[in-house]
Parts: sequence; structure tokens; C-alpha cells
Amino acid sequence: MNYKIQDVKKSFDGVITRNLGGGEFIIRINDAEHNLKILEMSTKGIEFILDQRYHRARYLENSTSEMSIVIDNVPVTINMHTHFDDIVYKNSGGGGAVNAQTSLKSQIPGKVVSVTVSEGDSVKKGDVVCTLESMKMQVTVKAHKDGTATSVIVKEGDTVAKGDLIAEIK
Amino acid sequence: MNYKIQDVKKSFDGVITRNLGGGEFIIRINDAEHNLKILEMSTKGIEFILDQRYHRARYLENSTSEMSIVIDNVPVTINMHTHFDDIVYKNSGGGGAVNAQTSLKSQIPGKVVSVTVSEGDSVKKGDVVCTLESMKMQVTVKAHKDGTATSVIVKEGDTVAKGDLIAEIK
Amino acid sequence: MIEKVLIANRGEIALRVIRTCRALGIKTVAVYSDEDANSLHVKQATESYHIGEAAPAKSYLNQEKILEVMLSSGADAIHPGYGFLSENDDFARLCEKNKINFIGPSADSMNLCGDKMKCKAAMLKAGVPTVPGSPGLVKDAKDAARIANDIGYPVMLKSVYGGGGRGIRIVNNDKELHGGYESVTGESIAAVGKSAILVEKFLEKTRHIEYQMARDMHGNTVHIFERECSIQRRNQKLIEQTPSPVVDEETRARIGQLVCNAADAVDYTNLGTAEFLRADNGEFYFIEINARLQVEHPITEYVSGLDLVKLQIDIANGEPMPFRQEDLRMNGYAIECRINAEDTFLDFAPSTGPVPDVNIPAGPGVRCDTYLYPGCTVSPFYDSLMAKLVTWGQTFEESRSRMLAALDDFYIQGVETSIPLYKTILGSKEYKNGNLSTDFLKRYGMVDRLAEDLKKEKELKAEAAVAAAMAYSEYFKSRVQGAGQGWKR
Amino acid sequence: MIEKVLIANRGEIALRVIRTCRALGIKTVAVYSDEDANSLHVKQATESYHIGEAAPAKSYLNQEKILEVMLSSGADAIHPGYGFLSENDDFARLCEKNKINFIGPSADSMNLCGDKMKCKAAMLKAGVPTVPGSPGLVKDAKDAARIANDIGYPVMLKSVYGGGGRGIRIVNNDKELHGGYESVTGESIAAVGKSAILVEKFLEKTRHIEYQMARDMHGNTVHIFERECSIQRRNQKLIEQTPSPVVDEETRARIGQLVCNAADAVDYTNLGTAEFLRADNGEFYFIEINARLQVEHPITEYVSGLDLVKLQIDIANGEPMPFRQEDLRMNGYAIECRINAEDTFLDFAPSTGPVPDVNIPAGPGVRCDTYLYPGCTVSPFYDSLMAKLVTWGQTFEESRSRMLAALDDFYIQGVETSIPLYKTILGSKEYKNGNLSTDFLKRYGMVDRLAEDLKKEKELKAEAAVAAAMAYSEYFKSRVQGAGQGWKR
Repeated sequence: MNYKIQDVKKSFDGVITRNLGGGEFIIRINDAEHNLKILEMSTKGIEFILDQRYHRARYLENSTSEMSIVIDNVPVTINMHTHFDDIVYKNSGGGGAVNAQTSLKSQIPGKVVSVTVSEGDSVKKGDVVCTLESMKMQVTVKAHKDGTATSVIVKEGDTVAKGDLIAEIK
Repeated sequence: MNYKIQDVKKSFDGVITRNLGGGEFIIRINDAEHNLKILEMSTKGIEFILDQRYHRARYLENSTSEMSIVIDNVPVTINMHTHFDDIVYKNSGGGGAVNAQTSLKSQIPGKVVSVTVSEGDSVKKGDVVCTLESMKMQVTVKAHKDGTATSVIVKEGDTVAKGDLIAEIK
Repeated sequence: MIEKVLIANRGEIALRVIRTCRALGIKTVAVYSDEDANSLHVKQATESYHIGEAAPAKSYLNQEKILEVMLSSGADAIHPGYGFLSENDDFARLCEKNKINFIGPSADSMNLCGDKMKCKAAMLKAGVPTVPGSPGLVKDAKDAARIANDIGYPVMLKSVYGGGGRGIRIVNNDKELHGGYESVTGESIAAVGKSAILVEKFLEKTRHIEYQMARDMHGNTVHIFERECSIQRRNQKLIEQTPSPVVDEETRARIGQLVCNAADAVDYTNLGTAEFLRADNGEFYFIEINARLQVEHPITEYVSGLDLVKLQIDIANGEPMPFRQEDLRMNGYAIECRINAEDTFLDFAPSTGPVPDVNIPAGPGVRCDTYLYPGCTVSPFYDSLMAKLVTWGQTFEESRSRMLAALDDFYIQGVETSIPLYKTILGSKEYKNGNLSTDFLKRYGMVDRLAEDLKKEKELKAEAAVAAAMAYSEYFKSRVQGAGQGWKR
Repeated sequence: MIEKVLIANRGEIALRVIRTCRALGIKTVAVYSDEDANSLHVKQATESYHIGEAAPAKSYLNQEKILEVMLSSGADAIHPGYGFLSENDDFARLCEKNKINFIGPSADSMNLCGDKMKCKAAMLKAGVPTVPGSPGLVKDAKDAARIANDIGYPVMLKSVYGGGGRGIRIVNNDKELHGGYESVTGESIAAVGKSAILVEKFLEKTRHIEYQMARDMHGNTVHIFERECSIQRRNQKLIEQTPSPVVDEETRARIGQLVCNAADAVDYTNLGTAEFLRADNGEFYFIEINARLQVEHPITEYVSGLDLVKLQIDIANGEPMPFRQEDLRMNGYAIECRINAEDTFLDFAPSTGPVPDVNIPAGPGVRCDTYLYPGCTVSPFYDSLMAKLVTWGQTFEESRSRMLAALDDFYIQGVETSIPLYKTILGSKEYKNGNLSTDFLKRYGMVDRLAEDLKKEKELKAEAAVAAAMAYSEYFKSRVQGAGQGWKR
């Protein structure tokens, strides 16, 4: 499997070469062999010693090709693909798809204190769509792109969780 | 149900009089009503607020009539019986049965470094039966009563857990 | 004599007050909202009373309910902590009426301190210099604009009911002033139900330096040295230290005397803080008095050796100040980092939710006041301060390096924290050199430098991240195959 | 300059050393046995190496293995902590041979300190008074008995290889002497594989008072005040404090000078402790030098403001002492309680096993050095010290009352601890009045008084216990009925 980490240039080929038992493995990353000793493991996280260094990681979201983890307090996004995927990915012009995203989601939990955009309004990137209150502070949610608000999901008084949809901008 | 706590003179009649929902109950102990609010509960322990005071208890051993708990760091043994049991208990001369206990158990975990009593030996209360090593210290296990060692379970080099049988003294 | 204190607060400050009371043999009464039933302050107080729903207005700000608990619990004194009702003179008056010992200044003195206008007038009278600005409240945005043009932009719009940096806007021209005026009005009304605004000259490259003051009921006044709190975001303090790198013995004594005059001028009792702006030319301007125990009081405790909550209780008991000014000596250096649940890269937006695991730093010269424990939850209903990490050293360098080590040691799973930002700040040469100002973060591009640091961190952790990802896939494969052995020791 | 330190130890002391190294920017190498893979020191060190099985002889005492890790990890110095290899002069010599900076005295000096006989002779030569006893090793039990009759019973039998109270017996007559002689021999052989015994006069109602000493490679010697460690069980320290209630300024300086002479006499380098018995008449008798960092060093850190691990590293780097004797000032009072996993009522027998939940005390003037975390395990393979709870106060009373509050706050689920005993001791008038002696526990019947206190506690907790029992039955009933609702919030 090939691994690519956001903000890190180098890419990594990783393979488990040997299971030593008792939670210990020999793995190869690029050209070097490493000893991986697992102390604790669950679907939520892992504690391990890689060579002689202790690490702990928390698994957040993941799909077959992307994984968000927090390792030793550092948030990291990992893209994974087999070498076959790699070719398909490159040929489909992948990588610049972020702007196509239409959903504006809340990045914090809070209470909606005002909504400034109505369905059908055209908005510019950075325009305030609504204002949330959380921890005694007012925080604005801004449009992530230019476009038209095809639907506005929240209304004043709503409570939203992190990741909840605020509006669709096309 | 009637509750009797070791080392406490008073005995307690306890009954749950109302389930208020959400983990809250009204209970009556002797003649007073109390508010019991359960914060966390499992088979291992409980955290609760009784009237306005927070407590946490850990459930150790228990049978239908006896229960060992640690409440707020205080170890407590509770005897429970219905009023019917009470009568049976009194009539059977209960309460002084401890001396009838034949099993000598280890109260600590450790490694057996020497055994001083053989099967068939007669022992006096306080005689050393064997010596254990734990946490770099040597600790002796002493006979809990006068009698004859009808069987000696451990031998030098054994590892014993807390509560393991050391010998039978009859 | 105070024998049972109700603590009208939550979180780390409720725990802080409980600790001193417990050491003094004083009983404590905690209050809690629906959201806080599992909080440590509920578990550690002698008694705990439920007072309502999660929203502060329905619990921690509910004066009648808290008074009811005061009376039914038989508490003889109340400690308000900071925030909530701590600077509400109506509440202080309610306590006075009910013969409850409110651990803080009198309602009248609190009212005077809280009214920025009247307070400023009292300071001018006492010879304590203040920042140029409107002589009193402004009538409306137009009036504010007139004064702004008078003293010159940039100016600050401040709600007189604000506090802790909320209800403040800096505006650079008439256009910004109008928008800012409305925001401040809105925030003030949202917070306390009313609004009244002052205009003040905004000074550039200022430092925030404040003095701990204490005054007993017999009129004895002392200052317990300064704290520099220049590292801020959105006018809220992030990192505090004492002594300030720009306060020498002479300055400490000179401004300290002004502080004592200020406390006398408002007939202050108990502990409070006199806040100053220090302009780049070394001039000090009084800003306001915080009529309560301050979040950052532990750094003063470290260098003075005093227990400030004990001192509050002693003063509230009517005891004379147990020392004179000349008995106080500063010992070493202390720094506090406010560990907030917030995402630095989302403009410090709050981050809330469950915290499954925590590791709290400890060791020589390290103190951490926190409500966190493994399995707790950071609530969106209250402010973002999860912990106060405080370090002490014989030298500034020792306190700084201990802080860096302690920040490394602090692990909070599940929410975003300000810890990475603090590592970048504490490690910067600007901080090390004491080159502080209230615009420190912007001036030195600290958020961008944090992003750079995190990039480097990612490089360092890349192989471990790959290993974690590999382990994850393999773990699932083995679970699906029903094997799963060898995965847990 | 030391850049990477291997810590040949485990538990709280390994963490303690890691903390200072981290603050100083020094890398750390942890070593761990099978039993300790999940320990905090493994997680917090820069690198961690597995060195063998749980039994100390197969891991923490395995000199070859540790040397191997030293070399492969590229560490340039070794910190031995206390116990294990810390006072093994063979190991110190092995390090010297391999040009590894052993953070402690030279092998020769350590050998001299460790040989109670030679050390005693050196002290007599240096004018440091010692306890009457055998001029050297005794040949056998008969020889011991002869000397015992000479100096008069009671006498102490001490293994010269013992330490920390192990390998010591007090005997009152010839009959006891013979049994005791065999026990001490057995324990010494079990611990270090050899045995050699001294006889000493046992003094009644003595206090254990020791001095922290420090000596650099240039012959500069200081003492960093005394610690009184009279509260003991089985000759092992339980509670320590500084200053001692019976040491005044004059005594401190006078005995302190003897301590410096003692350090010079054995050509000591780095930090060590000179232990004394103080007889009831005020006379001090030297007992031994502990050639390592002491368990109870944090109380000295609190009152001196020094980081003693940093001082160890500075001295090991060949730096001159960073202060003179006259620069040191005692500030306040500190107490340490050793929180052991043991059952007071089973004659302090060890208690081991999983610790599902822990609450660690914190707050002003509180420091807790511990390896505990929720979900950890107390291992039967190592000693029973789980945590060191240390408090400081401006007055003795403040440090004592803070300790009582912190003990209350300390919750360790799953094992028996010495916490209840310490509450009884700290709350006693004898402790409060400073009426200490090494037989304090027996003299004042502290274990019986603890039993009384626990009885009272049971009365106080009776209703809560009944409520817990009721909840348990009801919970099972509801689970059996498939309801179970309303049991968890």
C-alpha cells in the first residue's frame, strides 16, 4: 500500500513483513525495516512503540482511501492507495476536487443566533451565512465559495453539532 | 430488607419507596426518607449522590446475605436479611461461626519461599505456616486457630494469589 | 467565623476554592446544573445542590435559586469565583440583605468598580492616570464617532458591563465604528441584558500589566506585585507571567503605591486586581478594577507563597491583613498558560465534546488547576477554559523550560486545544526575550508560525502515522478473519 | 555536556528524572521489563528499550543488558534513580570503564560509603560521631552476641549490603539475636547474593534526621538542610518533613558542617544523604551515607527552590556548584507521605493488582510524583511505593493541613493503601506537636487509633453503604427484568 500524508512531500510504501506474535510485528516503510510493538489497540485508537519510540494515535474518520488520525496530538490526514489506484487517480485529474464541494458544514457545535442568507441568494466566498453562539462567544459561519445558496438548512434557535450541514452553495 | 454493618451497632431497614426516573429514587432508611441520585452504575461499582452528598462505592464480594463494599475508601461488610431470615439466624445460634472456619487463605499475593508445617502437624494459633515473598519483603502466613494441619496445599516455589488456599486446619 | 462556604461557580475555580476550604476545615457547598452532575466540583464538595438547567441564566446566574440553596444548606458565606455572579453588585447586595458573608468587595464598591465611568472619575481624583477617552458613556454611535475623531483613531468601544475581554471592539475609522458599536451592544445585551458604551483611545504596542491588590476591612491595603498578561487573543488573556520583564523594583513600588491609592479610592475590600496598560514609552494607564479573584491568581501565589483564597476568607472574616507591604518578597518566576478548548486555525472557535483520556502534567514547579478527568466532557454551555497550567522557576528560563516540558506532557484526547499554539509561543525568541505586547500574536505571525511548526511535526510523525494506518487495516483484516489474536498484549 | 540520559529505573523516579531532562532539553532513554511495557516512564521517555523479564535480576539489575542499551542508544550518561543499581559500585565501575557518565559518586567513593565498616572508620577520623557498636563485621552469631553483651541490649543487626531499612533487625536478648541473625543473613543473600553483618547499639526514642549533601568535582561541598524521617514502619520511612521541629538555626549549621566534613572524608561527588540518629538528649550520631538521590528529595526541593535532578546533572557535567552555602535559604515547610500499596492491618503486607480508577491530588502547595494512572497495575515484582504526596506551606500548620486535604482527595481504587494511616497520623496531636521518634507508630498505638478512626468512618458512611447495597439489588432486579433503564444518566 502507498501512503501519502497531507503537508508531507515524501510518500511512503508500507508493508507488514512479519508477525512476531504478542502484538509485535516487523514492518517495512520504504526501504527500512521497523519493529512495531502494539500496547493497546481498538477501533478508536492505538498505543504502540515503533522501534524505540512510544506513540499514541486516535482514529477519527476513514474511508478505504483516506484516513484522519491524531498522532501524539498532531492531526494528520493520510491518503492510501494501491499502486493501481494511483494510476487511475492521476488519470482522472484527481486532487483538485475541493472546490466542487457544495455543502457548507458547521465546524463547531453551537446555537444559531441569526441566519443572514436566504434560499436563492447569491453569495461570495467569505460572506457570513449565519452566526452561532458557543461558549459565550459569537462565531460566524462564512461561505466557502462563490455561488447560489440553493438551500439553507438551519434557522434561528437551532442547535447544530460539528459537521452539521448549514447550507448548500452551488 | 434489614442491613447490618460490621462494627456499627445500629441496624438499618431500607426500602425503595419511589423511582423518580432518570436515575433518581426516594428511599427510606429506618424512619427517614432520602433522595438517591445515581450518576454511574455497573456491577463493579456505583457513583451516587445521597441527599446532597456524593459517594462512590466499589462492590467486591457478595452473596445473597453478605456484601463487601468499599465506600469512599472505607471498607465495609454488610449483612443483609429479610426479617424472616433474622429469626432463623438467631435461632440457629449464628454469628459466632468464624472459629469453625478451617481454610487458611493467603491475604496477599506472593511467592512461597518456605513452608514450615507438614500435613498432620498440630499447630497453635499464630504459628508460622509458610513464608511468602512479595514486593521485596518476606511475609509470614500464620495459623488462624489451634488445630491440626489436615492438608498443606502450597510448596516452596509456588506462586499464590490473594485468597488462595494455603492449608486446612481442623 | 466562616464555617461553610457556598461556591457559586463550576469548573476549575470551584475546585480551587474547595481545596483551600478543605485544608482550612471549612465545609463547602457546591451547586450544579444538569450539565455538571458528573463534574469534579460536585464530587469533592461536602454537599452538592442541583440548581437548574445547563444554560447559565437558568442555573449559575439564577440569584434566587442560589440564595435558596444558601439558606437551606446553612452556608454562612459565598465565594463567587470569577465570571457568573462574581461582579454582579445586585447579587452582592442581595447577599448583604440576607446577612450572608459575600467573599469579595461590598456591593457599593463593586458597583463603583463595575461602572467604568464612575471608576475612572474616582481614579483621576486619586491621581491614578487613565487612558484618554470619553468622559462618560456615549449616547449613540454618532456621539462615539465624534469623540473618536476628537482623540484620534484607533479607538476602543467598551461595554461597561463587559469583562474578561468580551464586549470590546477596536475600530479604525467611522465606518468600522458603526458596525462595532452594534456588535458590542448586542454582546452586552446577550450577556447581561443591558448595554452602555465608553470610547477610549487605543494605544499601540501596549502591554497589559495588572496588580494583585488586597485590602482588609480596617483599611489596610497592600499590593502583591504585578502580573503581565500581554499575550492575548480577541482581548482575552492566554498567557500570564510574573514578574513582568519590564517592571523593575522601582516601578513595582511606584505603580504599586498607585494601586493601593486606587483600592482606597473605591473603598475596596478583599482581593481585586487593578489593570493597567503600559504604553511603549513606559507610561502606565489604569484601565479597570476586576472586583474578584482573577483566573491568573496562581502565578501570584507561586511567587508570594500566599494562598490567595485563604487570604480572601481571612479578610471576609474581618481579620486584619496578616502582613505588611514590606514583609512581601517576590520569590522566583511563574508563568500560566490557559488551556482552552479551541481550534487556533478556526479563529479560536470553541471545540467541545467528550474527553476519553487525559494526562495531567505534574512534577517540581508544576501546578495544574483543571476540571478534566478521563471520561469527562467539555460542555458548550460554559467558557472554554479547561485547565490552567502554571510553572515556577528560580529563573525566568527555568519557569519557561518547565512550561514547555509540561505542555509536552499534557495530553487531552477528543477536543482541540491551545497547547500547540503555546508551544510555538513559548519557544519563540520574542517570548524568550520578553518582547511582549497585546498584539503579540498578530505582530509576530504566531498562528502562521504554529502552522509551520505543525508541518514539521507532521514530517517527524509521518512514519509513525503510516504505522498506525497499517496497524488499523491489519487489525480489521484480522478481526474479520476472526483471528484478532496478538493484537492486545 | 550530557545530551542523552539512560534512566536505569522504573516507576515514579524514572518519571521524575524524565521531567527535569525534558525541561533541560536532554533526551531520555527508558528501559523496561515485561511487566512495565504499559508504564508511564516508557511512554514519556524519548526512547524506550525492553530489557527482560519482570524479576529485577532479569531486567533492572541486569548490568550487561543495561550497558548494551547504553551503547546501542547512544546515551552519554546514566541516572540510576534509587534502589536497583543505584548503590552498586560494581555497576558504577562498569560505567567508568566504558566512559559512561554515571550520575552519582565515583565507584570508589560509593564502595567506601556502602561498606558501613570502612565508612564508620572514615567518619571517626573526620570527627563525625557514630553509634557505638562492633568495630567491624562480626564473624558469626556468637561474635555478635559477645559484642551485644558488651555494649548492652537492645542492639541492631545490620547487613552492610542492606539499604532503605531492609536487612535490619532489632534484638533484645541472646535468644532473639540468633533468630535475627539468620533472617538478616537470608534477606541480604536474597537481595544481593551475599551477607555481612554489623552490630550497633540500639538507641531508644531516637529521631531519624538526615542531611541532603552536594559536592562538585572541584571539592566544593554544601548541605541543603535536614529532613526528619522519624515516622517509620519496619525501619522504612513513611513520612518525612523539613525543617525538623528539633533543629534550630545553630544546630542546622553545626551538624551541616559535620555533613560537609563527612562528604569530604569519603571524597563524595554529586548528591547524597548523610543519615543521623538523634538521641533524645539532642546528640547526633552518624549512621550512613546514602550514595544516591533519596526518595524524599522533593521536600528539600520545595524549601530550597532547587531542582535536585538538575543539580545532579550539572555536577556530573563537571560544573562548579552554582551557589555557596550562604546563598541557600530555607523557605517554608514541606511534608512527604509515601503512598504505599499495603494493608496496614496485615502488618503492612503488600497489596497488588489493577487500579481501575485514580484521582491524583493537586492545587497550591501540592506535588504528587506517581506512576499511577487509571487502568494501571501495581506489580508484585517491585516495591510498594506508588506515589509520593508532597505538600508545602508558609508554616508547618499550612503544610500539614494541606497534606490532610490532599490525602482526602487521593483516591486509588483496587489496592489497599497507607492513606488512611497517614490521615490518623497527620491528625494526631503527637504529630502536630512534633513529638516524633522512630518508634512513633508503636509508641502512640497508631494502628489501633486508625482502627478506631475507621470505625467512626463506618458509622458516618453507614447510610450511604446501605443505599449502595440497596441500589445493587435493585439494579440486578431491573437487569434481570430486562428493564435497566433509569440506571445510567
